[in-house]
Order: sequence, then C-alpha cells, then structure tokens
Amino acid sequence: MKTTKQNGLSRRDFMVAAGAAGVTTLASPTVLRAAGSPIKIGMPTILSGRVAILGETASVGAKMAVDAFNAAGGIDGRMVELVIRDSKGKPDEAAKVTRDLLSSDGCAFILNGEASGGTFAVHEVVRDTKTYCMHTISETSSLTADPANRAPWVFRSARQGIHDAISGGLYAANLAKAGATRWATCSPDYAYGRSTTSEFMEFLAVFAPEVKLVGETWPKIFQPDYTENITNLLNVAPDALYSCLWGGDLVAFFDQASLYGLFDQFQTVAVNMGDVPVLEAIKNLPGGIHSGNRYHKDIPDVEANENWNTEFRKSGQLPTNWAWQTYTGAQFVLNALKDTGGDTDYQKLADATRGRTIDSPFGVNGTVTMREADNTLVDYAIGYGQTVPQPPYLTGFEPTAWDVIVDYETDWKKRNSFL
Amino acid sequence: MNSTRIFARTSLMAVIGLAVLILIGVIYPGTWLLDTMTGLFASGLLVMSLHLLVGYTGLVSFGHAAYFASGGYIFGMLLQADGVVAALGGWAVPIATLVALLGTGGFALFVGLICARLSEIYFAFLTLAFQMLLVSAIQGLVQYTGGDQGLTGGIPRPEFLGLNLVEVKDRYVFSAFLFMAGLLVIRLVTLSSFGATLRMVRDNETRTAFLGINTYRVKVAAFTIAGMIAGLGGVILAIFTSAAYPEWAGWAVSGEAIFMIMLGGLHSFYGPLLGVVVMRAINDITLIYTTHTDLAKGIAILFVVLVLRRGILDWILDVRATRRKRGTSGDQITSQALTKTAKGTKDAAS
Amino acid sequence: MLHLDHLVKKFGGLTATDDVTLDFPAGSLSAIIGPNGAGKTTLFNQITGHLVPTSGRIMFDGENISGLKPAAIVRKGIGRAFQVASIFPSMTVEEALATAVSAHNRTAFQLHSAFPPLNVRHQTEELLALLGMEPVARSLSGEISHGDQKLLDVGLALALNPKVLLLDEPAAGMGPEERWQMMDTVKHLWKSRNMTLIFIEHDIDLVFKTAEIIHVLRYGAVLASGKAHEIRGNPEVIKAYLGSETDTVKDAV
Amino acid sequence: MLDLGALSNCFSNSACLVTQSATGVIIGMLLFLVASGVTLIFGVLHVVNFAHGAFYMIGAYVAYSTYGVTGNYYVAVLVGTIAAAIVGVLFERSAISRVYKENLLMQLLVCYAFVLICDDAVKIIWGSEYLAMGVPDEFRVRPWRIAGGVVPPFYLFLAGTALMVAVLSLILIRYSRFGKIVRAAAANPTMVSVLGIRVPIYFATLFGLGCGLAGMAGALAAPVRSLTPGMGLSILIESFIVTVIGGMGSIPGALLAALLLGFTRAFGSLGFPLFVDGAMFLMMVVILVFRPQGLLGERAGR
Repeated sequence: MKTTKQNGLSRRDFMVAAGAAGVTTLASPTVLRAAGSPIKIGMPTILSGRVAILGETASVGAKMAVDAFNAAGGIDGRMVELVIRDSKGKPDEAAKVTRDLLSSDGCAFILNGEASGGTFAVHEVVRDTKTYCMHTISETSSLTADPANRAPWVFRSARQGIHDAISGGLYAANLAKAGATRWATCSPDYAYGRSTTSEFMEFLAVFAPEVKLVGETWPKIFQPDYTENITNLLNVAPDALYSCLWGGDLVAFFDQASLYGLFDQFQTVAVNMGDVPVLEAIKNLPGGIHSGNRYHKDIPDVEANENWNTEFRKSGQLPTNWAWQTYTGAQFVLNALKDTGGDTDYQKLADATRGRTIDSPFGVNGTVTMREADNTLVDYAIGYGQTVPQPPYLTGFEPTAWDVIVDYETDWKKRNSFL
Repeated sequence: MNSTRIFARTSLMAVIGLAVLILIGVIYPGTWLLDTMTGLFASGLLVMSLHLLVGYTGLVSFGHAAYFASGGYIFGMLLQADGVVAALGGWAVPIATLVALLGTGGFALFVGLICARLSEIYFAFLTLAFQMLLVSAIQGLVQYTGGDQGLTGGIPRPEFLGLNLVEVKDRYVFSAFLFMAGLLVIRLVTLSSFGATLRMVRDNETRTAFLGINTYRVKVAAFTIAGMIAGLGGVILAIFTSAAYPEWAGWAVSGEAIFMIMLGGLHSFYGPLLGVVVMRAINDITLIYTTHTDLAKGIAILFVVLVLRRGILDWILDVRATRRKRGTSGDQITSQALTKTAKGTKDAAS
Repeated sequence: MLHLDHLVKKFGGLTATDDVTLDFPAGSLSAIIGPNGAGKTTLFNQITGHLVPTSGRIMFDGENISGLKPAAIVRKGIGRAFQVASIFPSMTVEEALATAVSAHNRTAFQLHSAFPPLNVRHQTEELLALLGMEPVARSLSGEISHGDQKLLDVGLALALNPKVLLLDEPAAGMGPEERWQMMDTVKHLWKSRNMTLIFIEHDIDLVFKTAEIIHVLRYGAVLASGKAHEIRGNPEVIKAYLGSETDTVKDAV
Repeated sequence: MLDLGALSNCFSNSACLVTQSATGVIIGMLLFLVASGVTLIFGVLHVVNFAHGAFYMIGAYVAYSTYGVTGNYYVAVLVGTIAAAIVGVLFERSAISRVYKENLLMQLLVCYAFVLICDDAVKIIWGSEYLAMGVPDEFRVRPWRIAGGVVPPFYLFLAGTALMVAVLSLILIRYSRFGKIVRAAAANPTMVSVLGIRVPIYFATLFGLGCGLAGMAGALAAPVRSLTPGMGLSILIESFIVTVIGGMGSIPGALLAALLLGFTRAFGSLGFPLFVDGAMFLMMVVILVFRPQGLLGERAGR
C-alpha cells in the first residue's frame, strides 16, 4: 500500500549543487575563467510537481556520466561540474532558469533535462545566445526534424516521436487487423502531445488504412481531474485508445479511469507506460496495456545494459527513459569536451558532436549515433510490448528495425517538406 | 516652484538616471548584472504601473498581468508575422513597441470600461476573470499564439539606430530606455493634476464625485494608462526572452506584482521598485543555501505584514518622519494616515 | 434661485418628504430645522442628486434638475458639505483645496503640468485665507482637529464657487465655543461670496442668531417658514420640537 | 472548436446523459465542499481566504500519510480534515486575526505568505515528487450501470459525503447557538464580547471549520488525484469562481454554482472541449457585470 520512493540523498545533492551555483551568483561569474576552475554545465529539469520523479532520474543519469568522467581525470585534470535547476515544467520558468544558468551561474553550455514544453523555450534561449546545447528529453519530432527550428549547435539525445510513431504504427496495425478499427485518443494538450498523437495516427493509417479516428480528448498538462475526459471516452466507446500522457499525469489518469472500468472495454496503447516507476505508482494497473519500451534492463539484452542498470540503482532510484537519455546526452557532451580540450566554444563543441557514434548500453548494436543530417539520436533500442504489473514489466517485446524506421521517416519528412 | 519646472526637473532626472544605467552597462564587463537588470526592468514596469492603480487610485486589480502579457504577445506576434520585418526593416522594433503599447492600451480601455463600474473585491475578481479569459484565449488560439508553448521560433529583432537587440549590452540599453520612459510617464502622471485626482478617488470617491468629477472616467483612464505601461514591461521581457508565454498572463504574475508592491511599500512612489529588488534578492540569496525560496519569501512577507505592518520603504519613511516630526510634503504621505483611513472605511463598512 | 415644487419622496410605505414646496431666493441665508427624522438630510440628498424624488420638481435657476446625477448638479452650481466631514485624509489641507479648485477649473484630468498649476495655486491661497486655515495648510487633512475638518469640508464645496451652498449641520460635534465660531465663519463666507446658503442645524440658538429665514420640517412636511421671531413664537413649532426627541423614525441618510 | 453535434447526440442518448450528468454532479460536489469553506469564512468574517487551497493540500497529504499507517480510508479522511482544521485555527490565531481590521491587500498578503510556506513545508516533509494514494480496496469494484450510464460507486460516495457535510455546516451556521453567536460577533464584536463571550475563540473555530471543509475535500479526493506541492492552486481558482458566481457568502449559491460548473465541465468537454476553462471565466465575467452580488448573494455590490 505504501507508495512511491523517497530519496533524501538525491535531494540533498540538488541543494548542494544549487548552493554552489548561488555562491557564484554573488561572486559574479565572468571572473571565473581561470584554468583549473571546473567547467560548468547547466541543466534545467523538472524537480517539482507531477513529473519530478523523472527529472530526478534524469539528474542521476547526468551525474553518473559526469562523475565517471571526472573520476577518469576529467580534461587533463580539469573537472566538469553540473549545475541542476528546477524549471517546474513551465516554459517561461525553463527559459528564465536557462538564462540564469548561463549569465548568473557561469555555465558554459546547457544539458537540457526539460520536457517538450520547456524544451522549446530552452531552445529559443540557446539559439538566441548561441549556446551549445544537448536536449535530452524532448521527443517532439519537429524540434530537430523541422529545418525552421534547427540550429547547428543544438542536438537531441532523446527518442524522437516519429520513430516511436513508426514503431507504434506497425505494432498497432496488428491490433487493427485483429478488429480494433475504431480508435480514440487522449493525450496532453501541448506540443508534444499533439504532434506525437497525430504522428502515431498518421502511421497507423499508413499501416492499417481501415482504422478510423472516432474521438479525441485533450486534457491539459498536469490537469488534476480527468473525469470529463474519461466519460467522454466512455461515450465514444472505441475499440482502442491511444494516449501519450506521461509521468504523474499518466498515473492519475489510470487511477481515475480504472474507477470507470475504462480499460476493460477496449485495448489501450500508452506509449509512455513502460517505465518502472510509473508502473509501480499505478495502483490499479490493468494488465495488457500496450506500451513502447522506455527504459528496460533487458532491452537490449546485453551485459553493458545490465551493468548500467545495477550502477544506476545504487543511487536509490529506478532508471527511467529520461535517465538513459540524459546519460547518453552527457556522454556526447563530455566526449566533445574532451576533443576540444576543454574549449567551450559553441561551434567547436558542435563540430565535435555532429555525426558522432559512441559506445552505448542502449544501442541496438552496442552503439548510438548523433545523426549528422539533423542532429538527433538514432540506433537506440526501440519497439513495443505489453505491460504487466510485476517484473519483467514489459513482455512480448517486438523491436523495430532501424532501416524500416529510417525509410518511413524519410517519406514522412518529404511529406512535410522538411527535406 | 513653478509647475512646469517640476516636470522639466523630473524629466531631467530621468535622463540622468538613464545615463547612469547606460554607463553601468558600458562599464560592467559581463552579462550577469545586465541580464538580471533587464529582467528587473520588465517586472519594474509591471509593478510600478500596478502601483498607479493600487497605491494611487485605490483600485486593487488582480489581473494586471493580462496587460503585461498582452504587450509581449502583440510585440512578438507582430514581428513574427510574415513580411512585417521585411516591410519595416530598421523601424520594425520601434513600431512594434508602439503598436504593443497602443494595442494594450485599447485592451485595457475595454476591460476598464467594464470593470470600473464595480468596487473593491468585485472589481478585483472581475479583473482576475478577464485575465484568466486572456490565458484561455492564448491557450486556445494555438495557431496564432502557440498555445501552452508560447511564441516559439524566436522573435526577429532587426537592428535599428545601431542597436542589435541580440547583443546583451544593446538589449540592456534599449530595455533601460523603455524602463526609464515608462517610469517617467508614471512619475509625471502622479505629479500632474490628474495624479492628484487619482488620490482623491482613492481617499474618498463619493466626495470626489461631489466635486463634479466623473470618477468612473478617472478610474478608466488610470486603468488604461497603467495597462499600457505594463504592456511596455511585457515588451521588455519579450525582447529579453525572444518569446512570450501564457504564464505571463497568469495569476501568479499578477499576485506576485501585488506582493512586491506591499513588500516594498504601498504609500511611497519608489516602494514597489524596492519590493522588486528585495524579492529578487531573497530569491537569489536563498538559493545559495537551499532551493526552498518560497519558504524564505513567505517568512519575509509575514515579517513585513505582522511586524512592520507596512511595506519596507513606508516603514523607513515613517521612522524617519517620526524622528524628524512633521514636515510632510505633497507626495510623501505618511502611511500612518492612510492606514488609519483604511481602517476607518473598513469599520464603517462592517 | 432654488425652488422646490411639491417634492415627494417615499421609501416603501414611509413618506420622507411630504409635498414640500419651498423657495430659496438668490443671496438668501436659510436654515432648515426639525426633529430627528424630519427628513432634512433626505431633502438635501434630493437636491444634490443622491436620491431621486418620487414626484415633484427641483427648479434651479429656472431649470428642473431633479433626476440629474450628483456630478452634473454640482457642475451646475450647487455645492454641499456633509454632516460627517467628507474630506481627503491623506492630503494636506492645501492640496485637498487645490484638488477641489482644480475640479472646478476643469483641470482634474490635466496631465501636462505638475499639480497644482499656478492659477489653481493662487485660487487655493485665496480660499485658505478666506477660511482662515493658513496655519494648518500643510497639515494632513486626516490629522487636523474635528472643527478644522468640518471647515475644510465647507471649503471643498466653496472651491467650486457654487451659487447655492448646502451645509448639513456645519457645527455638529463641536464644543459650544467652536460652534459659534463656525457659524460666524459661515456667515462671513456667505457675505463675502454673495451666494445662496442653506444649512441644517439642530442648535436653535445658533439658527436664530444666524439665519434670515427658517423652515421647520416635521414628518417630511413643512411645518412653518419665516423669520426668527416668527418661528420662535409659533406654538406648533415649540410643541413639535419638544416632543421630537423620542421620535423613532430615523433620518434616511 | 465547437461540436454541437456531439452535445446533441449526448442529450438524445440516455447512457451518455446519465454518465455526463453524474460527472457534473461529482465534479460539482467536490468543488462545492471546497467553495463552501471559502464562502463560509467570507460570509461571516468578511475575509477572503486566499490560502484555502493550501488547506485542501494539507488535508490530502495528511490523509495520504494516515492511510499509509492505518490502511483505513475513513480514518485517513477524518485525520486529514482535523489536521487542516487545526492548522486553520493556528493560522487564524497567529496571522489572520491580526489583519481583520486591515484592508483586503494585507489579508491577501498574509494568505500568500502562508501558501508559500505551506508549499515548501510539504516539499520538505513529503518531497516534491507526486504521491499516489490509490483507491481503497472496498471501492475497487465494477462501476454501476444506471440506464446505460456508468457511475463509479467511489465517486458517488465522494459526492454524497461532500453534500452531507456541507449541508450540515450550513445548518450549523444558520441555526445552531454557535452559528448565531459567531454571526452576531462578526457583526458587532464589541457588543458580543461585552456579553462575556470570548469572541476570538468563536472566530478561530469558524475559520478552522472552513479550512476543515477544504481539508476534507482534499482528503476525500486523495485516492484519485496525484498529490503534489501546490496542488491547491487550481482548486482555489475554481472555488473562487464558484464563490463569485454563487454569491459571496451564500452557501446555497455555492451549491448552485458548483453544480453549474460541474455540468459545464461535463458537457463542455463534449461540446467545446478547448473552451471549457474559458467558459467558466466567461460566466464569472457575465455574473460580475450584470449581477455582482452573484446568483443567490444577498448584498449588492456597488
């Protein structure tokens, strides 16, 4: 009956990080350029509210990478320091925090641990101030796919929505073939929710043309009460439901929807379900929810992933999708920094990041690549399965091959004239 | 002193103030102070313009952030619109600023015409409702406003008069100019005959009406002016962030503006500015030790309310006034008198 | 100057003004007296537009002003001071008078020069002198003595240079000494400004000494009108006045 | 944006009508419980309790912890309610009572400070991550079917309890000796204290009662709302809308307005899903402009 983890340790760590940042606020940061002083990386992420749990795991992931880097001697003895700040998940706050990190705290660049809402705000700041930046969380496709948004010195080490849409579309087409042709959606009403949902439905229609969209409902992000959305879905009575709600929102939605027996009535594809902390937090977890893989110690089923999982759990937290993504982002950033010899010039760092392939526990072939054409991550493990309330949490996992994904992605880009 | 000379002298002081601010910008080597001050300029105008209503006219508006956001959004949406920058070139930013000012003025006038008929808590709630309606509109009209996401993609700010607003220093200088201009307007309004009329309405609206003044018009005019200046603050923030967000119109922004006024001092002209700085300082200093900035702010506010029982600057002025005994001039009304009045009205009402 | 023509005001079943017809000639100094609840203040409130009469007319300078808004009536030239001094507590006496002058000069919305403009300042100084309030000119209105506050209230009305000035118990709440002083000042103001002045007062001695014409109200109706000696000898008035204190009907405002 | 088809379809379909109406009642009743506290405190003490949302949060968090220890939902609700009431009394005694005579702004400021402190205190005690309590076992049953409509028994329990408690407190204020004294005391504190009644205790009790109602709402809803610091804000705004529309100080008005809002949400999500919030604020504007005293309010605003 007792719920969700508590972790005093990590919170104290945040305070220390924040404290160190504050001291430099007063000391006026511009002075601190002397050799030997640590290179500071600013990381805005969500540390309060519904999705704080994810922000904390992202922080742990970033710190794992940084600690390992420092333990290995840093850049010829020069250390790297993370300054982590709470953005509360609000775009304006994320923009403010990012500017503060750069101007008040003297951070050299940004490892962005913000969700999509805040990421677009952070993106504006780093574009405006010409700051090297790695987005580690936002999956919204247009962030890197749309040339209008692109900045050559900004990268993404997160999944991309379109990849999950292709993978999910292929997977869901099987559900459609089995008779689930009337679909409804229930996703958060903001950039990520809207684009991810429409991309999923787009590809579902590609793979299963018989599918019809019969209803949609758009709760606000962090909405406390989903009753009206739930009953709306009941009235529509679809064969299957798609939702990209995530974090605490997904938990609250499931708890409330279970009261209405919603999941007894149709199949559900909830792409963000497959993170262990989310699964554990849902009290009335119905069986057989279809989900994308988020982070799973057996996907890919390699020793490096197993080891990483063990290492991560030492922090007292459970690894999440955010955790591996931020860890990966930090790895790219640190590798680039090593290459430039500690030079934080945005163009030099960008050159050292673009097109790079690194060894990774999360890659399908043991590596992941920062694709040169659009500065986004590829070759990470991706696929769909069904959730179960106990370990191993995700069963019947069907991976999607990257050549398939890339083919459809290219078509999609053409359709949207992104190429 | 001659009344036109007072205006001239005040304007001169503003010019000197601006010169000092620009000098700081030129001398200061980094970006920290300049960016911090640019942010303070934006909140400064929001708070000072609200003070014109709350402090000078006795109108407690809970929805002042609506005009702040309106300024930022009009400015941003205009510059992002197809062809605007191409057509206006170097004039784009000044013209967008002007349009934002006038557009916000029109919006404030519209809301003012409706709200000014109500008094006290009803007025407060109505302004709040309009603000929340604006938030709903911003969130609903996704194709124009970007919805929850705010104005993304950056606001183009072409160079003008040799100022490139993407550069920290240039941006700071232009923001400082807008801030001092806004501040000067507010100051001149409070010093003018209209300013005296505002204080009449605050002190005793019934009596003011009995002197043949249409107090409804006074309130609408004050509301409009205050809205415009708040809009100017929004323009500064839009220039600074190269974006605009629906949270700017949120009630947290309106609320915080009121609290900064109260914290700094409701009854002195510069009190609210002090409130802005103090709030920011509490925030930044607390961050050195803990992330629990809200706790520190809460305790500071409780101290001010329950111990000082008035804003910081009011308290300082009162202490000085009591020491010196007597010698109050036009604007330096001691807050004791006002506190008494407030109590008086409250007693009479209940 | 001011003429009330069959004025009636009813509050539900209560008739507060009962068919009052009164005439106040230009330049006259009249008093309205009557027991509590006689409808004196209600009468004033109708003249100044606070209340709309149920029927009847209020003629001012040959024009029917009943039903107009207070602000409009004030601008036509009817000023008023209140039973409880209605002032601007956070302003100095000087400032408060200047705002009133400014309102009269139609400069209350002026934004282009500092307050008070030069001409307003001069008029304010004259007014201060006329009221004899120079010593307290720079004190806060909220902190001066009760008597001074009442005088300031009169001054605010006077600043509008009214043709008719209504004073609602100008000496209320003052000590005996002060009351006489106040009435002297009022009479002095009336003489120097050459206006029509009407005041409500309870203190019969004060009224008899000051007013040219006295109107007595009872239960909202005019009981008697006339010069001081006529009223003094009127047995109805004596009876009404002495029997009044137990009256339960309260003044409407 | 506007989908009147969906709306009219629903009205011609008993299953949909029942489900959505029940939704309206459920949302409305919980809102009513919170709003009745606001309106109670305003109606008697003339204080606008801007900190009301904080008590909702306190109720929810305390209930969460109690539930963790006892495993009994009813005990959890009771303890949550009492905790909110006690904090309310302490808040009234230490801060609010000192600003009764001050203007609106001072009251607002005190409340704001309290909210800030509460939110951070919750972060320190319970952490800033969301907490989920989970629906108690006895309510994990299949939803009831009424004329084809779906109604979860747990929500019926919430709505019923909310209505009952709020009505009881209305009766308490209107007809009990306590209610009469506290109303008299608010109207004329000096007079009542002369009678030997300790006015401050009555005021504090009433304030605590109002806060207890908010705490109870938070505790009741805790199983289905994920708990976060600052969770009181959105419920505060909605309860203000209810208070204003119903008429400040009128409990029957609050009931009417809460139901109105509940139904707007339930049916608005079908007919105009993107403008549900907007519609609520629009109603508030219309009411304030044309009937500032609210639907059932007694005293007219100027």
